[in-house]
Amino acid sequence: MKYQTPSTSKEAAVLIQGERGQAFVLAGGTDLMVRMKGRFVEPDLLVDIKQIPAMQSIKKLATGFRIGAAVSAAEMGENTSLKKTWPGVVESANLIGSDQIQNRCTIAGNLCNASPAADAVPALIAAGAKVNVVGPQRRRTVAVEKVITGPGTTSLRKGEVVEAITLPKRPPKSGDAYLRFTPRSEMDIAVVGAGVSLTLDSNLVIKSARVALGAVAPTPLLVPAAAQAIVGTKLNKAALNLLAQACCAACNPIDDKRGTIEFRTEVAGVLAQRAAKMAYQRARGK
Amino acid sequence: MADDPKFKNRKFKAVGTRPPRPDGLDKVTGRAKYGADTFAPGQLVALVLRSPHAHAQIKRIDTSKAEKLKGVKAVITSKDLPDVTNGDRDLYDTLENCLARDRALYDGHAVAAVAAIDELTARKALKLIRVTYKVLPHVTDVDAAMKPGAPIVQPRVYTRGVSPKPKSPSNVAKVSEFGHGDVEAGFKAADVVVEKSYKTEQTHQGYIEPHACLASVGPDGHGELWVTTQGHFVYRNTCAALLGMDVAKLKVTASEIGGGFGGKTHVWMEPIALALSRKANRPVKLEMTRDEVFRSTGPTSSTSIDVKIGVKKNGTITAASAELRYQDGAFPGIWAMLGAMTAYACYDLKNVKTIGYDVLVNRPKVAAYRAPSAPMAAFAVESTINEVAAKIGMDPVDFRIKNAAKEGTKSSYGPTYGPIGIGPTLAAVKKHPHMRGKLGKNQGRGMACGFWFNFGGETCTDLNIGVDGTVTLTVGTVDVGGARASLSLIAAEELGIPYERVKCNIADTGSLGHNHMTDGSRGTFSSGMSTIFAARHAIEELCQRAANTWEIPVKDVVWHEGNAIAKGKKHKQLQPLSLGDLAAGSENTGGPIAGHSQIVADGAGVSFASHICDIEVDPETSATKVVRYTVIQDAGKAIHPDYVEGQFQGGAAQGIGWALNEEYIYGDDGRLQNPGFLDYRIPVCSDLPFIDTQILEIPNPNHPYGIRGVGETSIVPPLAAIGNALSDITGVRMTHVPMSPPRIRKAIKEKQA
Amino acid sequence: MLKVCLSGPLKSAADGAASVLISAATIRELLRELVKQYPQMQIQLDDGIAVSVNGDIFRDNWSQEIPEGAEVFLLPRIQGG
Amino acid sequence: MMAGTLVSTMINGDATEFVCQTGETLLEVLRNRLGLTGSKEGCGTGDCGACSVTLDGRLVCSCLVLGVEAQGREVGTVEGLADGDSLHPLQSNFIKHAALQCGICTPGFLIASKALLDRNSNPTDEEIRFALAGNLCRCTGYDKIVRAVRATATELRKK
Repeated sequence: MKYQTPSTSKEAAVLIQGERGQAFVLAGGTDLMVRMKGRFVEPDLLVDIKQIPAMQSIKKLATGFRIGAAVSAAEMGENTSLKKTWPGVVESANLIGSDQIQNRCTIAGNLCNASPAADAVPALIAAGAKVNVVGPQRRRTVAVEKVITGPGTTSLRKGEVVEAITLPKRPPKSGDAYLRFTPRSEMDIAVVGAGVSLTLDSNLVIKSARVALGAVAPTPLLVPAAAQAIVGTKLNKAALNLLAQACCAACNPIDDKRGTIEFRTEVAGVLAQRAAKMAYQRARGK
Repeated sequence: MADDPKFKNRKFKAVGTRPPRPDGLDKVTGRAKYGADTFAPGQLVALVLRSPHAHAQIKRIDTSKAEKLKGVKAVITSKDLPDVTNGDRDLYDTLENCLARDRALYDGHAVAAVAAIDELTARKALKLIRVTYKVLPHVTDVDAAMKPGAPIVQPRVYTRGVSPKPKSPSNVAKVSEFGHGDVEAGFKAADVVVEKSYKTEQTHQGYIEPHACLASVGPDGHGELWVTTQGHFVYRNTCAALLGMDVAKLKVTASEIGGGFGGKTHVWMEPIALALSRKANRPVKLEMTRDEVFRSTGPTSSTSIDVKIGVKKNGTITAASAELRYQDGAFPGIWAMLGAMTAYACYDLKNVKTIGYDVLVNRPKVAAYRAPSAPMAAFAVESTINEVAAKIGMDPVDFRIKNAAKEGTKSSYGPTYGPIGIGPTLAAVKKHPHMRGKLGKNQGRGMACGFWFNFGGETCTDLNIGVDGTVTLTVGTVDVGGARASLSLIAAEELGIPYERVKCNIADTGSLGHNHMTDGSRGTFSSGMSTIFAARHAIEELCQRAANTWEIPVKDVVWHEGNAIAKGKKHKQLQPLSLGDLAAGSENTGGPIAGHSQIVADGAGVSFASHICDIEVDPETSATKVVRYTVIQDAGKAIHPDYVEGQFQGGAAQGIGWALNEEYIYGDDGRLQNPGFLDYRIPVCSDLPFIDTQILEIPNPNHPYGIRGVGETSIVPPLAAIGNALSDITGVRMTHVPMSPPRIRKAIKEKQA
Repeated sequence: MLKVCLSGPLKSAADGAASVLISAATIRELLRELVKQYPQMQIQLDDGIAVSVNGDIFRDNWSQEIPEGAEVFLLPRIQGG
Repeated sequence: MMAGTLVSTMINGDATEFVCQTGETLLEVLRNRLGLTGSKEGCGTGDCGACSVTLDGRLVCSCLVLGVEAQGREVGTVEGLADGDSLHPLQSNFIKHAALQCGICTPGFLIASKALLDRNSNPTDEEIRFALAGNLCRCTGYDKIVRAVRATATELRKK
């Protein structure tokens, strides 16, 4: 197995494209190394992206935030500006694994691992995040919800590497939240995850919203019907009920070792309601 | 006198204090050496090839390509472990479990093994071994395995415990019936009869240290084994028997042990390491991965239990019965039998009957797990006890107190109890502030009782006095949780010297007589008793040396608080001789001074506990959180209270994990789906509250210090305590463990529907 | 004469008898006599056994004396964790 | 084919060089190549924390770090906790409060506890519990571990 530490994104992309065997990007490694340990993958090439300057930092830009692909979830939690603007996104990243995992794992890795249960992904989808992808020839930008195509598969082509994830500029009176259900208080994979991001008008009526769910379908879901249920409301009980109904209707989960169809479907509605309430309170500045 | 095991109600100086443990520094600095922490010159790395099938005939194993790979030094299959068990069924089962012979009996069953110069090469070699399987139908559920037409797991197993002897093989390996009186008459006399059925899923001990060993055997038949185990003497005997070695020529050293809880009482892969080493004539290191630990070592049974209890309106139980079906994995065990013996042990019953069915399935061979089989039976019985109490409108604690066993009660498994602690633990529950504590929103409270037998067994101990008067205590029971501190306290107590003057070592098998394992809560009970006797023998010798020094008859010498004292007025000019004085002069009074003890430590005292639990349940998601937990248990005598509390807390935590989230999940293909700590969910730090403890001391009359043993009972009550707390808050009786959020949710909805 | 109570699989080895009368002064004698009367019992003894004498359980010490009139229970040998 | 990679790193403050295969984890390097067996493998998948070390001061599972990634970086293990013959207060308090039984998880807990106290000198019990959630202990029920960490925090604040 070869191990390379390129210093630019393009170099990384070229290395991966040039590899005839199995090539993997190594960011935090918290998923990849587990798969290697279990011999589910046996890479011929690992491209460690942690020495690429463009991937190493969180930047606050006029257009929003740019989070480098090699930035750990812990670093996101330590960035007060990011945390203040996108508390739900940061919470979702900070729910991934233990402190030990937090210091290594990245949201780009969480996305590219393409698990239906990835914690950061519903929060990113709700936030309207975009992914900056670098290929050997060209760069492109793609909406985060377009990346995962199925369990373990993405729309990225061979040689394409995620360089950064961007979050849009936040209008005033905006808030987001992410909640997940796990049997234990820590260290579990989400049985259900729900992310909500919303913006209020001056009368505290929800002007726009995005709702996303995790672990209830082959891919994390954007649920426009759920957003519609609460837009134009002050999140009254009726709106919340419609939100839950829309979320439950969007669920297409499986029975597995982590949960049942019935349980996931019901709890998706509950968590979406709670996340919406949290996001709403945050948008009000509370 | 020296070997008198009777309790004498003595006053203690050292025993009952909390000094630092002697192995503490090594363990906080990373110096302590566990199973995987030792290396030998020229050692090879071994890996095991395991069956991916739940049940399959092994038609052919072709190892030729693997053998030819450069760097591979040995490849073995069952052909390299010939059957030398002389018809001993248990040994043969162990042999077959270590390395499959004609059939793979469960997902993870070892099929072949390699030893190579490094892990990379060993891994390549494993891939080159070709096994031709014919997949057979399998069964993993205990109830399914008992149904007619179920795939037969072991064609050589005919049901034992029934007459006449059956004519065809069966998955029911053993039927065990216990009890007394006439239950049918008892149920007729009852005002209320409650019948309930329960299921519990399979759990694993979940010790953090995977199995690991370093084996070294030469063509001359001599060998050494360094291994993490609860009983290196037992491992030695088993391994020697399976490999056809002389017991004396196999020296086994117990490493520090990273948790066992029963899982390291059986050999799993050590014979493979020894066989590889013998074939390669090189030392061989074999470590299991966590995946292998879950798939290929011995978890506890999954069960299916029916309980029936009849009661008078005044709260007297008139009859109680239970049918307990426990799976043993692919090899016969005694697990349902233990369930049947323990189920009603807490109660004083005129009419009681339990029947245990030990059932074979295509899962790993079941092993002991802390008070093996008792938690599941207690879950079923203690849940039903609450239901019965509710039916007659009686407080569940009062109901238990009314029916609790006491001294003179004929136990449900046979013998009459001596002084026991169930009544006192229940009285302590009544008085405990936890029972009066205010419950928060969405919180419920439950309590339950538990029983475990405890036992002793073969024990051998040396006590050697150094020239400076310090004492080396050499024991043969592995220290799993602080026993060296406790045993040093006992030696210090008996000799009348400070704790700091004693050093306790665990001997290898070449340095001490045979010792049974550290299991059955026997470590401190048995080695404690043996240490007392070894110390008393040393005192006899010390008195003789004092007599020699003083040139007086030994009958005039007594030992008192670390000194030899000459009795009587005629010797009043003789100053006491301390242990240090006598040690310094030993060269000229007869040479080295030592005490020795070789005993069967029988007469272990039965153990009871009562637990109280508060749980919070999210009304919308059924997420659970244990918010307060109290353990009350009879220790007999707490030698080192810190480590007694530690056992109480650890057992409770394991029981809480079992109750709420831990379970083996098998797919339809018969393969284990969650062989890792991510999805086999043992409690993490943020899942648990502080676990309060109350130690009761009802002395065991058969131990000089009154010790009963404390390791196991604490895992027995939590399943039912949590079930009862859940029932308190949700109004639903949970009958399937683990009581995970999806199961609670489902039960609540079914009740609402 | 001692009344020896049997349970579990031991009972079936004694043709279903809940107790048998045996003349014995020690556990060793007791076991010897039992096998003489019920040869099936040997399998159970090989599987492992414990003897309760007046409530005290003996697993290994077969030299233990049994007082006349004692309550004697033959139990299967158990395992612990 | 077997050519390894030479890695220069600092371990517990000492400049250290080793050669390893690219697929080897930092845990394997520490244990098998450098003889630092204080870090334990309980799972190999980042779920138990027994292999916890610090990498440039950050708490990580060494089973999820490649040996080659240690190039030019600083690694801290349990072997480097004590200062000469004086134990780190966490070490003394783990012994004093009987915060270990079998002890296999202890090195990982010590490293994780130190990482917590380095960034939060006065953690609440809940903060302690969540900070240690990545370290599994099967013996103690965590009770005495949390007490030992709390006692250490108090002791260190007094200094």
